[in-house]
Amino acid sequence: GPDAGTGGEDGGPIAIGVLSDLSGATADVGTPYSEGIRGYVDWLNANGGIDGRDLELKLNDYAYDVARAEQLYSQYVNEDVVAIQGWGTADTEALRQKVAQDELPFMSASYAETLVDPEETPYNFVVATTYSDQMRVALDWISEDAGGESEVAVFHHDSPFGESPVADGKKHIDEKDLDLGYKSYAMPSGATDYVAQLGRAKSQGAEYVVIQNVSSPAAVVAKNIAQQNLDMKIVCLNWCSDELFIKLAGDAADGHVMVQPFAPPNSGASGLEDAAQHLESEGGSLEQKGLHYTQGWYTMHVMAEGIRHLVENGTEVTGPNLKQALEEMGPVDTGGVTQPVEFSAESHKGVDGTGIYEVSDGEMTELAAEATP
Amino acid sequence: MISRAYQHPLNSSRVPPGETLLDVSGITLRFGGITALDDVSFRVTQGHVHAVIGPNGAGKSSLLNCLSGLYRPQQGSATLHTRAGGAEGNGSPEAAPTTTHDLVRMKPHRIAALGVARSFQNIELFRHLTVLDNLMLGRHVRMRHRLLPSLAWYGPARRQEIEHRELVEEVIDLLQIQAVRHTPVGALAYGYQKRVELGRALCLQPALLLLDEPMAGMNAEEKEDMARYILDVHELAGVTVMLIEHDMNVVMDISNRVSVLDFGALIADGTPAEVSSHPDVIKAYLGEELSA
Amino acid sequence: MTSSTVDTQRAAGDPGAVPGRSLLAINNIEVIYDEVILVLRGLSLEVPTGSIVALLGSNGAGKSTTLKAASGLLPTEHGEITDGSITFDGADITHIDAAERVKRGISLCMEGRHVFEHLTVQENLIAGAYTKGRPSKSDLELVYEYFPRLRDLRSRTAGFLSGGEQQMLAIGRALMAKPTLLMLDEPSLGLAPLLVQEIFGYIERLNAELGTTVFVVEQNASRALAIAHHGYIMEQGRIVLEGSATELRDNPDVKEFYLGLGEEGSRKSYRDVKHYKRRKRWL
Amino acid sequence: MPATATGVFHRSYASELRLRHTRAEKARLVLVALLVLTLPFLVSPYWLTIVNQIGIAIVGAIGLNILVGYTGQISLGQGGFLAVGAYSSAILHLRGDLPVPVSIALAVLTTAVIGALFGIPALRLKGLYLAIATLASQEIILFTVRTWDAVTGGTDAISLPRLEMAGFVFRKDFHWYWIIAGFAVLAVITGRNLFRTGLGRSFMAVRDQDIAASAMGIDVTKTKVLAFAISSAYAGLAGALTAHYTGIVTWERFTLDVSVLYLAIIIVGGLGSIAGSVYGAVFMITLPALITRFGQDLQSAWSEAAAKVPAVQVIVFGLVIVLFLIFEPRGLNRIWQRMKDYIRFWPFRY
Amino acid sequence: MTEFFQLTLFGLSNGAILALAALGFVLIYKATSVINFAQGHFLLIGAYVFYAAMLVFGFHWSLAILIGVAVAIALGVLVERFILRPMIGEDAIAVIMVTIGLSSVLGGGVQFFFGTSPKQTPQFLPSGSLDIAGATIPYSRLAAIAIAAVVLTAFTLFFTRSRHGIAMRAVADDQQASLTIGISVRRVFALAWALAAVTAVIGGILLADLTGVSANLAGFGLVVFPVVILGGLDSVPGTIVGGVIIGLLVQYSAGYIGNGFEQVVPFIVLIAILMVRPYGLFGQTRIERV
Ligand SMILES: Nc1ncnc2c1ncn2[C@@H]1O[C@H](COP(=O)(O)OP(=O)(O)OP(=O)(O)O)[C@@H](O)[C@H]1O
Ligand SMILES: Nc1ncnc2c1ncn2[C@@H]1O[C@H](COP(=O)(O)OP(=O)(O)OP(=O)(O)O)[C@@H](O)[C@H]1O
Ligand SMILES: [Mg+2]
Ligand SMILES: [Mg+2]
Repeated sequence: GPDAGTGGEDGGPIAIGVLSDLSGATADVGTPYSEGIRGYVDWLNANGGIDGRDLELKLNDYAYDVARAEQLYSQYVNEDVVAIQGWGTADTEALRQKVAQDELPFMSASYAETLVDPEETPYNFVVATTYSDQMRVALDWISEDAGGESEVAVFHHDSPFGESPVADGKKHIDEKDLDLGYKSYAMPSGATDYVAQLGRAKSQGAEYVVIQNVSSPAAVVAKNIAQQNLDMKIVCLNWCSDELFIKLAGDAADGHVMVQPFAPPNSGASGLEDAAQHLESEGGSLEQKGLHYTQGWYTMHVMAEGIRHLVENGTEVTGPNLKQALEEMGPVDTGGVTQPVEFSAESHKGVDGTGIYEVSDGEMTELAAEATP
Repeated sequence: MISRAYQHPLNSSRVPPGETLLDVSGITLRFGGITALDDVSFRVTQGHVHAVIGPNGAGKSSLLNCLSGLYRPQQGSATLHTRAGGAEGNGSPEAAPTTTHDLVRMKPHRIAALGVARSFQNIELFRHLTVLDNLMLGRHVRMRHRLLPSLAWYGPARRQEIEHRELVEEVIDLLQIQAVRHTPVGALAYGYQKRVELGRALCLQPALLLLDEPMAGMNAEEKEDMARYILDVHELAGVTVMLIEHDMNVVMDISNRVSVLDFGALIADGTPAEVSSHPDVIKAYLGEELSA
Repeated sequence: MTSSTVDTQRAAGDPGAVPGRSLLAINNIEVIYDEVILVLRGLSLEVPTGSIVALLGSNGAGKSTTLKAASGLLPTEHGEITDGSITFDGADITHIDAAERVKRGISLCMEGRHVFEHLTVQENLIAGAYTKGRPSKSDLELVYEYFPRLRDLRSRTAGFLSGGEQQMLAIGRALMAKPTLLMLDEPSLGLAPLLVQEIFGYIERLNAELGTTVFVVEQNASRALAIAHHGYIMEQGRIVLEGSATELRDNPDVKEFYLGLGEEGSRKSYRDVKHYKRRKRWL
Repeated sequence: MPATATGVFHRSYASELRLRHTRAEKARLVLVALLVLTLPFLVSPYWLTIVNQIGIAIVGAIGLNILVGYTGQISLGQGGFLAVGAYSSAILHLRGDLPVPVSIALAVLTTAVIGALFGIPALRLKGLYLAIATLASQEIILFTVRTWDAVTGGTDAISLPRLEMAGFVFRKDFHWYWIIAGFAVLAVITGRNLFRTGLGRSFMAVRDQDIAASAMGIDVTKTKVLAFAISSAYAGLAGALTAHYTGIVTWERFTLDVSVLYLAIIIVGGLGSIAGSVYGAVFMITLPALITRFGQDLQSAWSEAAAKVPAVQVIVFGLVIVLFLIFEPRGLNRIWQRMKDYIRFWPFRY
Repeated sequence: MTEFFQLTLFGLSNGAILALAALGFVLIYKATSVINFAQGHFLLIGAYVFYAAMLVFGFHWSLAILIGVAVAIALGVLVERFILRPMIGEDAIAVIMVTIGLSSVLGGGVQFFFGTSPKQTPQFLPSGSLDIAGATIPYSRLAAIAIAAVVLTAFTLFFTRSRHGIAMRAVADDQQASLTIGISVRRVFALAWALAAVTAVIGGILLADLTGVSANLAGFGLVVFPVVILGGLDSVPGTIVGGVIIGLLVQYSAGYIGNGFEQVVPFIVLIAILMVRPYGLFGQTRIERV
């Protein structure tokens, strides 16, 4: 039967399974993220691997279809991978029991706070600031920006992903006794406008709109705000805090704010250089790929560092050992792309700080580097 | 009964021959502005072949549709008389209590359960099913259908499939369609389909058999065959038949009584001879040439 | 096959067509449905210009299939002509498109009417003139003149007409294309006696007045042979008997099986037919 | 025309009503049984996951085929009914503290009732109008699941413990195989049985000609509602199995795509055929897996264009379905029948 | 009151666009009795071709639209020739499945050429907005209403007046009979598919202007189902009424109820209306006589 993989015989390549959405509902951001993972591994292997051992990616498209993710997961287990890189909420949820049972560390781009407790989900690792922390940071920032009192409307995707930080935000306001009004609005997918929701937000008196959704709908909200001449500032969390939002919203993006744990290409963080050089050597550029590429790159980097820890200590590379290494090896430096990532046996939350940016002249300019809730 | 040794009676009506089986009274049916039937009244006697004739669009099919519950007339009633006992019942029918049912107020499947069976003008068979399945569907109201035994092919579900098959085989034999038993009806030649449709109605063990143009589209030879089957059912099994037919030769030869519709109204009602010399009928339906 | 004698006084409508010459010729065709069911087995017949030809046969003999082969409808039913040829007005049309055949002058009035149920009567007629562009008032008037009842019904939805009315509409629609050859599949099916009489009257008139060649498939053999010049009888995919209408009417087998007449020539009563009736086939 | 066994003579109606007659048919049955029994020992765990997914799909597809293929009521709501089955079994098990077999049985019943309820529009609607109404039921069910926090837990997934029976924990695909295969076989057998009894015949009658069916004494209303109920019961079973097998219930698993997938299964397999449902499930679940494999090969053979591979995979998936249906619109079952006919009648044509 | 007015205006403009997107369905259904599940992907192709012509190749927007239309016609004709024609006479549901497969091919094709990342919207409708009684409505939405009105009126006239329109309806009724009167069923099918593709291009361009050019546009193929059914599958004016009703319903329920209810309200209303009118508001009743 399939148990934790061994990573092949000593000295051989170490296999990692990757579930990517390259053609499904979230392929727009899934593609650069997946390319980042692959780019990192190519770069790593080209530079001697981990003490001479290569990483071998088993990377397949699961088209955001849970059943396909489960099939691929079985395939990876069968192919003796030592860890899994997943992607969205759906596959992360569907596999969290299985990875615990098969003892395979699992990282994904789903940053729900429900995944950071090792008691519940012992093999899930959340590399970036959780959605809830991002929300907390956003609310703190709003409270400060508004000078205390204000009204906040939360526009969220109608799914577990979208709802993930909503309740925690409310709790945060109560706990920190912020003087913020707070209401949430579901964003139906496929809408041509969010004028009705904005109208409700307006009657709420909202001055800030926190968006937990991907870029295209967020850009529509930005355009609607501009067209309606509303006096509202958008605060995007993670998945709409990217170049795409700026590109799609155009002029309407200016002045809005983004909470983004990963440094954008123009930030000059030293950790971006390797990625940029690697892409240039392949005839691309980091500007063109955008920050989700970096996100994939460093998510993979953190996992690779765990493996390096094992290899350097001469420990066999297995799932359980990797879990232990990730918990014990101390902080991973990302060259300023994120705060150092550190897990422990008590918490699988890698980071709790995030950058805050403002859009001005079509660029992300930093407002705060390491905001923590 | 029927000359060959059939065990199952095909006629389920226990109304004694000569008494009224069906009493159509004042039926009026409108579609939007069109009056398809206009205050139509007549009686059908048990044991008769009762023909309904009339020009195209006169409302003949609509009348049958009213009787089988497919159309709901705005006014009027159609009273079917039944006597207790049913097909296999014993005892003298004269003594049995009479019940009446107003067909125009009933759902089609209830009417069928009373033994009113029919065929359709444009062949409405279950095209993808075999002849056998079509005929077995004629037995539907005489069977009990329970879910779990059906799923398990167990007990009553299995037993009744075999029991009812016997009567169906008799009908197959009567209509001489043995060879095509397992053929999907959609693949059958027209004449066979017409026969299967008659068979499906017979499997219901009808108290009243409604036939809508059973011989349309047949040549003389085939009509003879079909006439023979209808006569067998009528003469030998004693089934009362209501028949719509455009071939006057057939109507004259096999019916006991004829009702004539024109523009939805009953313009004549009587024996074939009376009707065929009725001036209104000649004018509206037969034409001069044929009346001779 | 003997060339039939046709009354050449009847003028042909189409100036190109020579009266008496065969307008439609079916040569030895074989038709297969679904790649397995062989329905026509080497069937040949001819329809001379300006004539009325009747095709008789029992159910399932392949009459409708013959008409479908001639009008190019077989492909829509998974049927195909695997052997033989069909010529129309001298040109080979065995494999050309159905719509193209209408343009060349062949119209079929299908069995079972097939009116456009959701269109009004008038729209049905307009659709009938599709190959001629927008129909002129006079074309419509011509049809209304032949079938006055249609005029009253012109804005009614065709699907709700009675059978007879639909049959008139179907013939009227076929006429709108001004065919040289009108093929009718069981035009009397389900019609009241008076109407049958009328419809056959119209067919005769069409032939006489407009010079339309008519090829008619009928079960009502006595009617068909009464107006036809020539007739064919088919069984199981082959022509088994052929001759002028008068010859056929006098043939004892035709009398018995198609005209329902007894040996002595008088009509048998349907009551007298017995179970063990002799079944004769011409095979 | 389906193939009929020739050269077989029956002495009683009972023997004629048996499902299998010829020696070849019996031999095939034995082969299939052997395959079912040995399969989990032969394939890799990866393929076993796929096999289990196929097994569940067979149950759901038979349900849908009963409704669409046999009763003629097009449904785009299968995903919704799967969700009802999954959620009700999960909730009954977790909150109601019922043992899994009981919660599954109750889930089947619940889904049947809800299916019957959503079948009511079928009494008035036909064809595509009905299809869209069932699409509406799909949307309404999923919306209810997402918003009825108190019962379903809202948009969050419900996590279920591993199935444990009599001290044995069903942990692996290998263990689950036996449960799923058992239900799949049961679904096939009950499906076959249903359609050799009067009840199943009445479904087909309603499909072919509902007016004539009512005139023959079939209560069309009751039949349609019953068809919805039975069909949903199978869907409920498939949903409940999915829930316990995967250990996670999330509404994202039951979206419209799933309804469409099930429709694709029965169309590609063959409408109105139990065997077709099986073939369709095998085909439609294996196809993406094969295409993924093909993508892997393509990637290694054509590495410069690796980025294009996902798009190519999507295109290939669509093309296979299109070409398949152009080649044989009546599905895999029909191809199988033709093959059998061909062998039987060879070398004679016609 | 202002809010109501605002919601109404947006509801109307959404309705107009929905009606346009729905029109393609109706055209194809009317002539071929097929529900085209790939309609959303036609919208997608329309938007991407327009995007490519205008932003990648730098044509003027008017030329870009013409290119879009030309590509659409070619696509419609190709689809008819190679996919639908072999299916003539087959069960409608099998044909539906083919269109589902087709949608996969088209979606994959767009991804092949343009990748997965959303594209910048080609701006061609006037920007800025108009204040009416306190409500603010962008010019682009007013333009959408106008374009939709023109296109829909033209099609309504086409079906009732032109002989090709009648021929299309005839083919929908009875393909064989249409052949017997010389209507080339193939040509009518090709025409229907080409016209549907053209309307999809127009709809796609308008939608792209509002929501951006991305794979999500394909989702509109499903969003318009309630519209089509509400109006009646085969009624061109029905799409307008259905579009406006659904457009308004969604806006009102989003504006006054919220909580995502706007996603189900159209469906609930749809079922309610269908229970009273089983063929939608204007759909033609199927004639069933025995
Ligand atoms: N469902 C319906 N809706 C509207 N009108 C109908 C309907 N059914 C029948 N009619 C109309 O009712 C009238 C009578 O039709 P019916 O079919 O009963 O005639 P019929 O006597 O059977 O004629 P035929 O001999 O041609 O079959 C016709 O005018 C017909 O158009
Ligand atoms: N589409 C088809 N597919 C398969 N077989 C067919 C098809 N159409 C007709 N047949 C078969 O071909 C044979 C001839 O049919 P056809 O309709 O030509 O007969 P017909 O002489 O017109 O009979 P009728 O008098 O009943 O109209 C029949 O046995 C029929 O079952
Ligand atoms: Mg009638
Ligand atoms: Mg025929």
